[in-house]
Amino acid sequence: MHLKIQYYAILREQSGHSEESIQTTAATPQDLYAELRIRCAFTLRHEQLKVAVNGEFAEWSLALKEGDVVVFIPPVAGG
Amino acid sequence: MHLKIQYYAILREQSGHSEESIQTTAATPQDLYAELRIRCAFTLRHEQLKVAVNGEFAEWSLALKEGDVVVFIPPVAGG
Amino acid sequence: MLFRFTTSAIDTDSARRELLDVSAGGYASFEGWVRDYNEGQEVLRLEYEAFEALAVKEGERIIEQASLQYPIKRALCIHRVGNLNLGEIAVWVGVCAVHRGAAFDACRHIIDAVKHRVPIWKKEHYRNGDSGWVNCEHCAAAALTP
Amino acid sequence: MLFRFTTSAIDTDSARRELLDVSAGGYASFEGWVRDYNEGQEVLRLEYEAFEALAVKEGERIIEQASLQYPIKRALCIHRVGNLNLGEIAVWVGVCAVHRGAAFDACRHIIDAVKHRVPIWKKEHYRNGDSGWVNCEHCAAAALTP
Repeated sequence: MHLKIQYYAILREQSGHSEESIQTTAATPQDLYAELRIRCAFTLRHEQLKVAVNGEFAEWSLALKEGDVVVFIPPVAGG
Repeated sequence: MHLKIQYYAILREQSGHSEESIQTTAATPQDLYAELRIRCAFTLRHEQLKVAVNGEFAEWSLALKEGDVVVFIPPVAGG
Repeated sequence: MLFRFTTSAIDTDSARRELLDVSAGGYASFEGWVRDYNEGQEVLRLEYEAFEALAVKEGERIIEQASLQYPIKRALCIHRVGNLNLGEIAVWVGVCAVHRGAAFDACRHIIDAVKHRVPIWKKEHYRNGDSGWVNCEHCAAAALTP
Repeated sequence: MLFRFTTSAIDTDSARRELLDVSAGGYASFEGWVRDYNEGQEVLRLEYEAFEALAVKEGERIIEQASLQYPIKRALCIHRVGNLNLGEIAVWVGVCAVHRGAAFDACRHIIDAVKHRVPIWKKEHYRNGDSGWVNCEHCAAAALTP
């Protein structure tokens, strides 16, 4: 399955890019983050993040589909 | 005893002036207001007012002295 | 000076600049606007009148008390007097603090206290031709009732 | 639009004008300022970054919820992104209502929710040469502790 992943803030810096398209067998955002965390050496655990799929907040157990856009959301600090 | 009295807002309108000097035997602001209330037909009772003497809030039972400046303060409505 | 009167339109931008402080992270402000309706009457314009000498003292006391009660950096209140039209600013309060909670709390404390304690009076002029001193006509009427 | 981003300085005067309403008697606003000190470090400048598409949706939801929860007339929030210097405005919230209590309550509710729920991140650059993503470096460090 092909997915697009966008990175912001600390995840952007640790991954080294803002966006990438990947080929994965990860069935859920939680599986996907586990895979990426090893590859990118992300310091944050998934329990510290939220996840958005196709521009809306999503559950970690959501079934990912071909072409989904996934964004992992580090702890926010607006204002 | 001579006193100066300043009037604001509804008391200014009901008395017909902003300021007057009077000769009175009133010993306290409460006595003074009772005297003025009859003369000026003030609608407010003294319990609805505060009083200031010489630019500071004062007690109704304060002993007035020659030359005091007395201001009766109707219910406020700033803001 | 922490509290002052003005007879012309309140310049909120300039007032705000007086509070700038690089050690403050939060700034809360309040404006009282002249609105078109009060207690069932259509309002056309307002008159504000103050016993200015005492009002400034009392206003400054309010802000000093708020500064002791809340960890704020700076605060200022400006009140308009004279004739005001609909939509104009009757009163402005600005407060800055390291953290936003104190800025909000102090700003609200100041405007509440100003409305309750400072000798300022407001006369409303209504569309139907009537007018009245707010908080005075009703209680005067009540006073006439035995 | 009730929530938006800007890459240039927030024009608070113009933002405020968007909220003018002659039926409103109270207007409360909040500004988050870049301050020179945070958690024991001297701050020189900040960077804000947002996941803008979702942030705008979430920001608008916050303001719609506040409008249901409090009797307000209008509300608006503008958040800055990019590089900010000390003293600049990072976020602005304005709310008007018939009565001041609702304006204060809604304004505070909105800024609290924006800080907790909207996907915006802040990187602080310190005088000692370090930098860090607020709320991320500490918890990342904690995550590495077994």
